[in-house]
Amino acid sequence: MDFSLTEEQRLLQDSVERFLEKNYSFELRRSMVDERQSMSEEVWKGFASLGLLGIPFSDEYGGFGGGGVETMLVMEAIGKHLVMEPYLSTVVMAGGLVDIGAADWQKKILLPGIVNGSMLLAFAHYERESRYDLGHVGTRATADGNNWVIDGKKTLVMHAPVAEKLIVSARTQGEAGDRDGVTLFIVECDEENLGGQEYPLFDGTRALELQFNGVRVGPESVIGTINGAMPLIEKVVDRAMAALCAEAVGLMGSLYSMTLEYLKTRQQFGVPIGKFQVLQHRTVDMLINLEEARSLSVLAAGKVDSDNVFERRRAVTAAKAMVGRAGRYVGQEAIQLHGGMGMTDELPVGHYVKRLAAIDVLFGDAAYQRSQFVQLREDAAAAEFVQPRKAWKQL
Amino acid sequence: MDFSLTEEQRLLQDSVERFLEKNYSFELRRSMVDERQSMSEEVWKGFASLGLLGIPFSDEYGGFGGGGVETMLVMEAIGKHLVMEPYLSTVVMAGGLVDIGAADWQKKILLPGIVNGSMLLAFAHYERESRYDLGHVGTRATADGNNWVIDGKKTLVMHAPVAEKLIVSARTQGEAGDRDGVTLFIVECDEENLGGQEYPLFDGTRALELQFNGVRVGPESVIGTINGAMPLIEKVVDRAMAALCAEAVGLMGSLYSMTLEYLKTRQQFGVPIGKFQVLQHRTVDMLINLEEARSLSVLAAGKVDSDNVFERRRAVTAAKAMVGRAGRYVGQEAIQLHGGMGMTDELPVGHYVKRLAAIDVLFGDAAYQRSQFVQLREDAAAAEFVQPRKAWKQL
Amino acid sequence: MDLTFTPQEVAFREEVRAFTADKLPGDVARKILEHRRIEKDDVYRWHRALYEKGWIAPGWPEEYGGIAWNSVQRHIFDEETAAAGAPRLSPFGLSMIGPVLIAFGTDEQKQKYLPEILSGETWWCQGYSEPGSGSDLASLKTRAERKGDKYVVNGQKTWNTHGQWADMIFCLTRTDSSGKKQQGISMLLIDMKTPGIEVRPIITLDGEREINEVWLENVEVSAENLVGEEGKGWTIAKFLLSHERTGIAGVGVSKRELVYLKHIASQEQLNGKPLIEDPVFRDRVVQLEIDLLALEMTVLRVASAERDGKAPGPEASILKIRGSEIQQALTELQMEAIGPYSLPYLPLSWGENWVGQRIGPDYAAPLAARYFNMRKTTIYGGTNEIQRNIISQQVLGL
Amino acid sequence: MDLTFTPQEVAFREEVRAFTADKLPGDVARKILEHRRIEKDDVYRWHRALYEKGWIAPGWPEEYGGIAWNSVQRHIFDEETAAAGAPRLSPFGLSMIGPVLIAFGTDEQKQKYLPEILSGETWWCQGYSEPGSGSDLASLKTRAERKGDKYVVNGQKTWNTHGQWADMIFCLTRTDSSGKKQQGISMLLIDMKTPGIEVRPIITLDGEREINEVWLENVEVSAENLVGEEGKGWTIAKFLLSHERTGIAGVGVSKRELVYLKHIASQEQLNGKPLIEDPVFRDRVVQLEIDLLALEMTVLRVASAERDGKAPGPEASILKIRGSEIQQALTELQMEAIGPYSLPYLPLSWGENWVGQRIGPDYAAPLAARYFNMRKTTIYGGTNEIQRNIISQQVLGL
Repeated sequence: MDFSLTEEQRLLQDSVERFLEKNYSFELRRSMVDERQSMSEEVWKGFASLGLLGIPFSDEYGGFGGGGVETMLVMEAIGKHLVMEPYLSTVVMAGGLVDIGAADWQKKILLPGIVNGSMLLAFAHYERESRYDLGHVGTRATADGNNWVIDGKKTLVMHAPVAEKLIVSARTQGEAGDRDGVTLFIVECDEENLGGQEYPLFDGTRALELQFNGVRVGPESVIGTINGAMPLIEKVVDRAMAALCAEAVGLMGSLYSMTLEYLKTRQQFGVPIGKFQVLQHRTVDMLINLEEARSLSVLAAGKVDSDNVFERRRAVTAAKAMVGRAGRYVGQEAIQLHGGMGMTDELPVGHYVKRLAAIDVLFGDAAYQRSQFVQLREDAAAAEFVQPRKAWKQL
Repeated sequence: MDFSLTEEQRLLQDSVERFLEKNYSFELRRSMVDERQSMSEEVWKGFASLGLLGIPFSDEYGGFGGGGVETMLVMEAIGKHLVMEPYLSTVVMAGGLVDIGAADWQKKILLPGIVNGSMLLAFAHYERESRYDLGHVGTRATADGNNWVIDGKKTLVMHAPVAEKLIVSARTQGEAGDRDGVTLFIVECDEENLGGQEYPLFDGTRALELQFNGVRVGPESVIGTINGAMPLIEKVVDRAMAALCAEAVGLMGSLYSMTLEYLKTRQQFGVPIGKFQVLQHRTVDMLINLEEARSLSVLAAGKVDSDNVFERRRAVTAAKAMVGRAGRYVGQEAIQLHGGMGMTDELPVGHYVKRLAAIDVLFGDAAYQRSQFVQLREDAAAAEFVQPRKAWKQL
Repeated sequence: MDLTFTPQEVAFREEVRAFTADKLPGDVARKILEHRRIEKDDVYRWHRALYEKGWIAPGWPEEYGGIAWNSVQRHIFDEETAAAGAPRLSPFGLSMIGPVLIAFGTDEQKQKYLPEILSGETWWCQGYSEPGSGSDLASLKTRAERKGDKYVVNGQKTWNTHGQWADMIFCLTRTDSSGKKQQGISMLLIDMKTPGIEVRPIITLDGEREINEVWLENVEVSAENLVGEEGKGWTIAKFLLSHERTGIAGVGVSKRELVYLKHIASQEQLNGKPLIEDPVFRDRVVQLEIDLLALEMTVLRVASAERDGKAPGPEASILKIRGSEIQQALTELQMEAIGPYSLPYLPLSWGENWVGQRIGPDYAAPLAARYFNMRKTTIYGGTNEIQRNIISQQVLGL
Repeated sequence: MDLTFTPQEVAFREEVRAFTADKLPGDVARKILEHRRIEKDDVYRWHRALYEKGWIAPGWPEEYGGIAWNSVQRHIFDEETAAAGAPRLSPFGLSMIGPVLIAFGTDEQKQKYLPEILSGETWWCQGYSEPGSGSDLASLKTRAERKGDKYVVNGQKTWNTHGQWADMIFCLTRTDSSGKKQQGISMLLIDMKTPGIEVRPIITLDGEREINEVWLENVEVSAENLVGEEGKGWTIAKFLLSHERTGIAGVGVSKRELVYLKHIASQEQLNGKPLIEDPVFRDRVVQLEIDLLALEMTVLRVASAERDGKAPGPEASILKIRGSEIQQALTELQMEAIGPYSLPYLPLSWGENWVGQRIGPDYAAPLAARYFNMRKTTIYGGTNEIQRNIISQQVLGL
């Protein structure tokens, strides 16, 4: 049991932090949102030169060979500075699917481009009726000789407006909701039979609604095994959730610091408002929530690469549930303690709060995660759940 | 819509309050608990002479002809002074069953004794497996000619140690859990085939476990219609719940006052602790909880006599759920704000808190009441529950 | 005690309901019910309908054009109109400066301003808070210097709601800074078109413009526009703030939003069943419904006491606290109910004339923005922290 | 970073588990697991078992009989022994006065007292709080007057835990009242059998005797029993309070209680199904389980930092706050789980030798009393309000 970072990890943490401190101001972000941009090419280049885009991949493909902890360090910094770059979509999710699921020859084509920043990808998975159910895939891929023809709609595809390629989940067997029968395909965004509508999310992230009208792809487009994509998707979504938890910890940390600073400077009734005991105790509770979220974010980062599915899912769902609850508390209190100023678009506070709220929704809110936390216990350890460690009755 | 009390109600309120102020000290109560007493004969006589024991009954039987509001006024005072007398068991529950369900000739025998204080009754209903389900009656009454033979066990029969007679629910048809098939019998406590074990509850109330080993009663012992007692029981339990809500408001009011007084007198760091803003705000939240509970207690009192079952149950379950939540908040905060002193048996605080905790459990805790609140909506107004007042889609 | 409505009250409810069904413009109701963007004209049309009916000023004495409804009637009116989707009337004329002028104004001021407040011809806004004076309002710094028969005003006001719609502003200014901060405050009535006034929008975190900064630079105001005595403005300010509380619990609106929440939760699916049937979600809805029922009963208790002649006291602070908390909880649950479709942010789609596609169900679009916007309710009108201070001092005596 | 336990840690856990299975008396474990009443001898037997193994004082330097476990090992030890039902050791000797004597005591004091603390021959209690000095401890008034080579002590201490079991008390006294209240405080070690000491029980709201008042009337104490310098007791008192925090999060105990909660909820029936399958109840259990997991990870983070040489800081206050809140929430849910059978109050049935009938299920009897008793956790050891003040000042700098 060791929570300390390796020297290499500490260097990574420092270099991301220094880079963002210098190159990613709130004003830059604001102007990107105003100009409907998903990202900054310059920042992305910087990420590439720092090696961040290769974090999860092996050095064979130019990667860093990192895992959950390295991703956590990057994502926490991304949260701290409210960075909008498509790191989650391209590196963690699409890159992760390729890294875990693709054949070697596919990796050789795709990963180096991700690592050097020249290739952006997005993961098109959720559909209108999915809510948070990962298995609810209705989009169909029909075999036509060696080829596949994809028909259906995908929703809320984050960062897709800047992507060159998509990884798309489609049903090659069974019905929407079945765990089996889902296959992943890689699809070029400039496909003729692919329609889309672009829009922003409330946190500024840009997304697409996608319509596949008989998009034809070859057999080389399949990632992983046919009909067997679900375990792969679940694993990568767990990585994404752990990454979002780390981002949320970064966001909460900034909100906590901003609020503390505000309490020390804002004067009312002749004193800094931080002198009022009620505001002190509530700021303490912000800190406690932050530390609780951090503890479970660390746990998720440490367990997300585990081969033990029970352990992995338990850590990730617990962390995401905690981040949902704690994030809401910290966000709401940050606004309240800033008073009217907290309500303005001008201050960063509200923007951090919006990103936190978006994170709660992504891949399932706190209540959903708690239901999954139970589910997995029932699936994996029914006996342990209802039986005490001691056989109480006999004592 | 009128919340003001009538002149008669105000006089009732004043007279109970004055009587208890003078005759019911915390020390008297403590000595009763220490001496394993359920009640004080003197106080009960006083109740009789004030007319309190006849509140719900018509003047034909010497009663006051009152309803939910009058009962609320008495019960709130009972709560305020932490009175242990068997008012709920004898007057509200057993008396209520007789009042609503019994034949005239039975009322003439039973009610005057209740009203003048000479007759004490208890209601034996719950059983080991009931939890909070009123319909879970497994005790059986078997017909034997004109007579009935009762077999089974009853649990947590409050105030039964001082009762002369019991009203007992027994199954004359069907299986435990069926709504139909329950009948009420009146049984003398000195029946030979009736065994019991006496014990206190944590709030000092004394109760019995009862065992009916073939208790034989005549046809004149039946209260109300055979097999059809459930609506009657439900109505009287709703009265009991509304009464307990009023008692809880009295208890919370006293806890609030004691805490406020303590904050004004207890000195630490050279000032009364009431000068600390955190304690101020938490006391405000105690007051808010008290007022919310009071509002719904008033609603329950106003609706408990309604013929509209939906309206009645909605008000009573809402009030009981609120009293559970608010009572827990007020009780826990009262202890916390009293610090170590709040943990002692010496101060009344803890005793008030224990009675509040007992009230939460009686007839179903807050979570159970909320589930009933939904249930009744589903039963009575399924359409209204899921349909908005406006047909939103069409707009 | 009788918790049923009297026949007169039932009849009054019917009358309000019939009137509202007849006169509330359908497009306005639709905007309110679906949380779409509201324009001044939307509020104005409803204002005019009430004015023409003679129902515009239930809080005013009849001699000034008010109508003598008791507080239970006002509750019924609020509930019925809110349920039908009536917009909130602008409170600055009707609930704030109107009652102030009736109590403190000169005859000339009354004659000049009151009729146009009633008719809606003159639209008011408020100039209270300043960047440095929020909870500590009395520390305000906007100066008004007397020069002959005029005041010259310099300073900056903030948290000015809908100043872009207003013709007039009532403004707290400092005419004397020598004494205690509560002294030397004076209230002036200022035409928004006076040279030197600039209204600058403050965009809130939902991306909307509801509030403004108002900058005043050498703004000349006739001394006739002083309300009450010079230097006695703090008394007037406090009088006004106590009037601001009417209907502050927002029970009518919250009841409407609770129904809407259930509507949404009956449409959304979780695990193949309507979300409203999910026991955990439903339990939270029921908790909120019970809280709202308690708030409504508390409002009615206070209203009933007021009708019987008791002055509204600091319990208004309790109504403000719980009312705002419940409003926020409703927006939270609405947002949770729609799940991922709270994410798309298409503000144009909340306005009129939107012809584009929506992302997700129709009702989803404005709910996240509304959630963010409603965070204001625990801040404005005296933060909930200030409300708790008030109760602590005035009720608890701590 | 590696969140799996090292092979050494796993081996250590196995060793602790095997030892506990072997040496923890079964009747004691049963009392703890079922929340029955604990006597001094129950604690003493476990104390002796650890003493004989050499595991009694992991916080002490090895030269004084301690054992050099790092903080992760201590966490493992706490978790394993708690899960098995080990009683909490008396902290007054091992965690409080022992470390104080090691840091501040004379050689004579160390030689005299430390060995008997380790062996359990001498049992200690504390004399800190007074009726007028709770959160404001430094305002204490118990006087100690120097007369020759003795002090004469007069005053009253309260919230004295298990003084009825103790041989010795360490007592904060005032030897000088001329300066600031933090000055002039001195710590004395007093034999509980000294004439003039009276221990009066304080019955708590669960009806049990766990705490006492200690009255001191002309109690004569040898000046040799002064710890450190006269008048410097406040420094020692603060040192001691910081040591009191070890294991304050109570993770091991809470994990055991969570399992017990699930056990109860799997036995109790609601609507014909085990209560644990009720989605609403289960959601609350899961919330608590996640909170506890977060607390455990926070403890391990702090422990890991301590092992790496960082001093324990004010984050101990966070552990105290959340640890106590979670302990209370567990008792609440346990009490709720048993429904109406929380009501019967039969304290005799929690003791040994009860042969009577129980009311309701076996596990029900002590749960309500435990719920009431555990309200103390947010009060003792510095109330949670004081903890928040500490964090506010020392971490937040407000």
